[in-house]
Amino acid sequence: MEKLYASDIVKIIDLMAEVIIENEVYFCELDSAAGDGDFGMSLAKGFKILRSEWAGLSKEDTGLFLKDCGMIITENCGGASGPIWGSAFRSAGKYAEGKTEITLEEMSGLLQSAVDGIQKRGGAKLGDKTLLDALIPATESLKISAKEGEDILDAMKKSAREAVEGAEKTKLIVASKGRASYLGERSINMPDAGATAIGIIFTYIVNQFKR
Amino acid sequence: MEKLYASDIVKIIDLMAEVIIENEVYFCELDSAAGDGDFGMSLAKGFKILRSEWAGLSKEDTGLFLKDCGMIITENCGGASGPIWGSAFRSAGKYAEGKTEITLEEMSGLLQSAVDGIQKRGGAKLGDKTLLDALIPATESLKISAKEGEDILDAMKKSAREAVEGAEKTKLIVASKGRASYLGERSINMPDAGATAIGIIFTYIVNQFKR
Amino acid sequence: MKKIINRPETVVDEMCKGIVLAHPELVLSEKYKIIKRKRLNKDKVSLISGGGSGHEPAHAGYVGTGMLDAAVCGDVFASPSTIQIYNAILETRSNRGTLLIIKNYSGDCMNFDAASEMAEDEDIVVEKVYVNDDVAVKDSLYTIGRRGVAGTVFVHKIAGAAAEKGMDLSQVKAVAEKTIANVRSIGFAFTSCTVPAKGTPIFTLEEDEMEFGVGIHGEPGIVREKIVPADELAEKMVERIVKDIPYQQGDEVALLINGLGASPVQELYLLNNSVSNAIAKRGIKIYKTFVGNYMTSIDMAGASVTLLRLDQELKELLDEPSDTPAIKIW
Amino acid sequence: MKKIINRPETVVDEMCKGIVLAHPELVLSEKYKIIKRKRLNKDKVSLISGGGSGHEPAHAGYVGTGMLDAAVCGDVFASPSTIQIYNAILETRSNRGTLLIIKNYSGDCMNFDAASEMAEDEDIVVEKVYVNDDVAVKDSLYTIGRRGVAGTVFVHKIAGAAAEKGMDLSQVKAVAEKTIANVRSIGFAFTSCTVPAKGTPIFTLEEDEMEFGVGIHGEPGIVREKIVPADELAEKMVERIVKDIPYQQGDEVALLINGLGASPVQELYLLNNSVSNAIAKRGIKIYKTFVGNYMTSIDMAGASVTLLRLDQELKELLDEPSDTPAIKIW
Ligand SMILES: Nc1ncnc2c1ncn2[C@@H]1O[C@H](COP(=O)(O)OP(=O)(O)O)[C@@H](O)[C@H]1O
Ligand SMILES: Nc1ncnc2c1ncn2[C@@H]1O[C@H](COP(=O)(O)OP(=O)(O)O)[C@@H](O)[C@H]1O
Ligand SMILES: [Mg+2]
Ligand SMILES: [Mg+2]
Ligand SMILES: [Mg+2]
Ligand SMILES: [Mg+2]
Repeated sequence: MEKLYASDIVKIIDLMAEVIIENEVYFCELDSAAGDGDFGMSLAKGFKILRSEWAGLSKEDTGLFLKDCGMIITENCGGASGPIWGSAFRSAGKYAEGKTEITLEEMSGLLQSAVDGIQKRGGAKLGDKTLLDALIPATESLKISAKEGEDILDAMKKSAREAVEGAEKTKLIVASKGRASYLGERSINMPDAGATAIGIIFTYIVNQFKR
Repeated sequence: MEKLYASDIVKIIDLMAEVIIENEVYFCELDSAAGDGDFGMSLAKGFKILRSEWAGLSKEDTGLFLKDCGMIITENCGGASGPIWGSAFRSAGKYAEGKTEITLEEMSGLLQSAVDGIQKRGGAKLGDKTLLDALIPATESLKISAKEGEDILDAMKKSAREAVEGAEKTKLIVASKGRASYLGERSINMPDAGATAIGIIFTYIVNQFKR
Repeated sequence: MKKIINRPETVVDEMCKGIVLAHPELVLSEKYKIIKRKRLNKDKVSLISGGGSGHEPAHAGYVGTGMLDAAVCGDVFASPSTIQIYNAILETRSNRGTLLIIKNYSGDCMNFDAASEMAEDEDIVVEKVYVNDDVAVKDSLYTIGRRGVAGTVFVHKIAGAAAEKGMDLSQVKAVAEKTIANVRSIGFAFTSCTVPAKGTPIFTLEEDEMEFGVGIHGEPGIVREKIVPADELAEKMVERIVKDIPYQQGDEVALLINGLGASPVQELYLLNNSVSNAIAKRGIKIYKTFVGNYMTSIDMAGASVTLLRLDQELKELLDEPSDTPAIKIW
Repeated sequence: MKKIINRPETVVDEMCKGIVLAHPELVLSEKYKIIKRKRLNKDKVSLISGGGSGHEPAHAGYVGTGMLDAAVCGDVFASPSTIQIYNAILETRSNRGTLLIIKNYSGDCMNFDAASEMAEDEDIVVEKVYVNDDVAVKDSLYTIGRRGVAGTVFVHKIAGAAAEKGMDLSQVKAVAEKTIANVRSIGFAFTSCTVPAKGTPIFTLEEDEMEFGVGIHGEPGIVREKIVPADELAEKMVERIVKDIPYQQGDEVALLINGLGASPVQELYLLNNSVSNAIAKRGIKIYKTFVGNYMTSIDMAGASVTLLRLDQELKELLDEPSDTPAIKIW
């Protein structure tokens, strides 16, 4: 596959909502180990509303679509997840403004914009034991694949594996952002909930995505 | 044995304090089934203080001795037990005023006075599922033994058995006095804590008493 | 048992000290565990309440301007002794007589009665009222009668206001009795409480069970049943209460949603929403609402609902200022 | 999970309704879960706080004369959204600007910050303070820093008094920051709390264990250890607090003994006795004490201790009248 059309992106976000809603309880459990146990709920809440407003979203312009998603997520996701996921979507939406199809290179740029949005809002960086520890490696992987001219689906698969690995590595980090940071040394051996979720979401998308 | 001397009565009350203090937790458990679980504590509290003030009590005049005990119990036993046991002792003390020895007949009169004191204070009668359901049969038994001219120790043993049986029978009664009364029908099959305690105390005394 | 204590034996003493440390307008008579106002007014009727400890903030939390003059603290769930109560009467003696507000339990009644007899021997005029607001208990000639629970707080408030306004002992007693005649409560428990000296719960409930009609001493309730949602629970409770005294459309009530100790404020406010709806549905108007831990059962999870039917006089007295640790109105 | 609720999804909505039903001087904007004063004063600085629900009576319980103008209620333990906070700023807009009192959590900071940016686009002057009183958390350059816990209540009280007195936004912000600089807290838990949506406790402790240094969201504490008696616990906590900012002999403090939700009033007063002794031992004077459930963690058993070091200005502002559901001073 060479490109993703606007309808593919819509499909991907739909899969994303699906896996987030399905994993509401599990994501809460992940957040219980070192956080306050509400991550799944906070995240699912926004994506449930996203789905209920699905019909009314403009789906031709990928940029507009992602921005609209971002607004709904900002308004409805609770906790840290609202601003984090909301700014990711809005920032990605800005990047994709006017686009109706996306190359692999643009895909990596889109993810990079999401990362930038998150960092602008939350001030975290790689190694702070946040979802960035999954999202950044996944983005870097896409960039490399783009340079090497790989197939977009293969690249996405690699990227998802990097996300899972990045999440896995958060076990070794002492958290410094988010609620897990209050645990200090005790946060070691517990993966970050947000990063783990990114791994699960990306994996689900690449496994389920069909044009 | 024909008579109990003042020193015997002192010995008996000492044994009584002993068994009450030893059974503090058990008496609380008895009260848990249908009451509020504090009976052992309330009762033991007064008898512990009685023991700590033991040396200062006048032990020649049985009446004075029992009255003094009654004052300490009234002041220091918590809950319903303070006024009930306190008035029992004070009433018995009044009956025994000036006495330095006690016949079996007087013994039954003394217990009857205790019963009267309790009824005056608390308004309960036989069958209300209170300690009177053990104390009244025990008193009646002493009266019969006195009429038949039995040995005082034998009579006390019989009386203790009556107390135990009376307590046992409280299982069948729906409580109407004290906290167990709030249970209504549900108080059936649970013996009354106070009555059971009387049975245990009397049995302990007759088994341990030696001049 | 997990409790913030040192030793079970010293719980009540240390708690009493903690209360007067937090509320310097109150003072503790350590020997008799009497918590009373620092500044007593000899020219008003003195009001004394008390009972076993474990119901905090009751009763010390209601000592202060517009409510009680003294609270006598017994051991946990055990009536204070006759001597303690007698001394409270002496220490708060006024020129206008003393009213004892007693929760209707055999232990409390016996001790307060005996204490008032002793005080009368000293020529102190003492009157007594017995609060018996718990509709869970069948009131019959053959039992000691209903027990006093959270409704007692309204008696403290209204009698306190009457006394503060300078009413006579007989008048204060009359409004207290009017309050008692119009106040009804019912409670439920999700867990038992644990008496410190015993160290284990008084009863055990399954994960999906509650005790309905529970008292404030861990006495089991009238029936053990499955937990129901808040709205249904509210319906059940309000129904029991309004069945007990006749209500007319438009009647006004004061409502008390009382936590039994371990139920969080969040749930109490949620319950208030359910109960308020159940009351409104019956055409009864809520004049004033209190939500919080007012008459607890140590660390019991659960709550009680109290309705006080109001007339003009009761409304006015309820609105009078009060400045106590647990109720502040001005 | 045993809770007085209907369904986990509606807990916060129904609770908010229950709050305004009990306190008719407050009003609820249902869509954005904003609880605000019915009568707003356009000529004072507006004060807004809020955060996740589950800390009741915080923060809605501090809305009223002398404290906040509005509280924004998020879901249980989840910051309210940017849009909710933005609307609270709009709804309480005054001629003197708005101060946001934010507990220092990444979610809260991000949402309040974003909301204030949106409000500034509408030419509303917004200032922000971040409360970070929990000494359990190491404050370092590499972490988000300390979290805000029960000390927030003092910030509400003091900034609220300053605003009510007519101070400027910059002055109100300054006293709020002075309060933050002088307030320190530490807490412990005997049990975890249970978030309604999750239905099971966040962590599990053995019968003889506690979490020391716990936060107010079920975040585990700094160390899990054996339960110790109240006096020892008080020593540990006071020691941690006074080690954190230098105290001089004779310094005066306001003390808050805060229940985390399921610890009974009895134990909180007992703890107050232990803590007061530990403070007195260090030559520090207690100017005023608060004991109760002020900033809870749903149904967690445990408590926190907060000390606010006072100067003359803070004392005066602390003593100013306030008429809110949870703090009444006059
Ligand atoms: N500053 C931050 N930047 C990026 N991600 C963050 C930041 N803070 C927290 N997160 C992510 O958010 C997740 C927690 O989200 P959530 O549970 O909704 O928030 P909260 O901490 O408010 O309960 C964490 O696992 C982490 O991956
Ligand atoms: N009115 C009464 N007359 C006689 N005995 C009573 C009466 N009420 C209660 N009792 C006895 O007291 C016992 C309970 O004592 P205790 O637990 O100290 O009192 P409380 O009910 O105040 O907790 C009961 O088991 C019963 O035997
Ligand atoms: Mg979380
Ligand atoms: Mg008892
Ligand atoms: Mg008792
Ligand atoms: Mg959260």
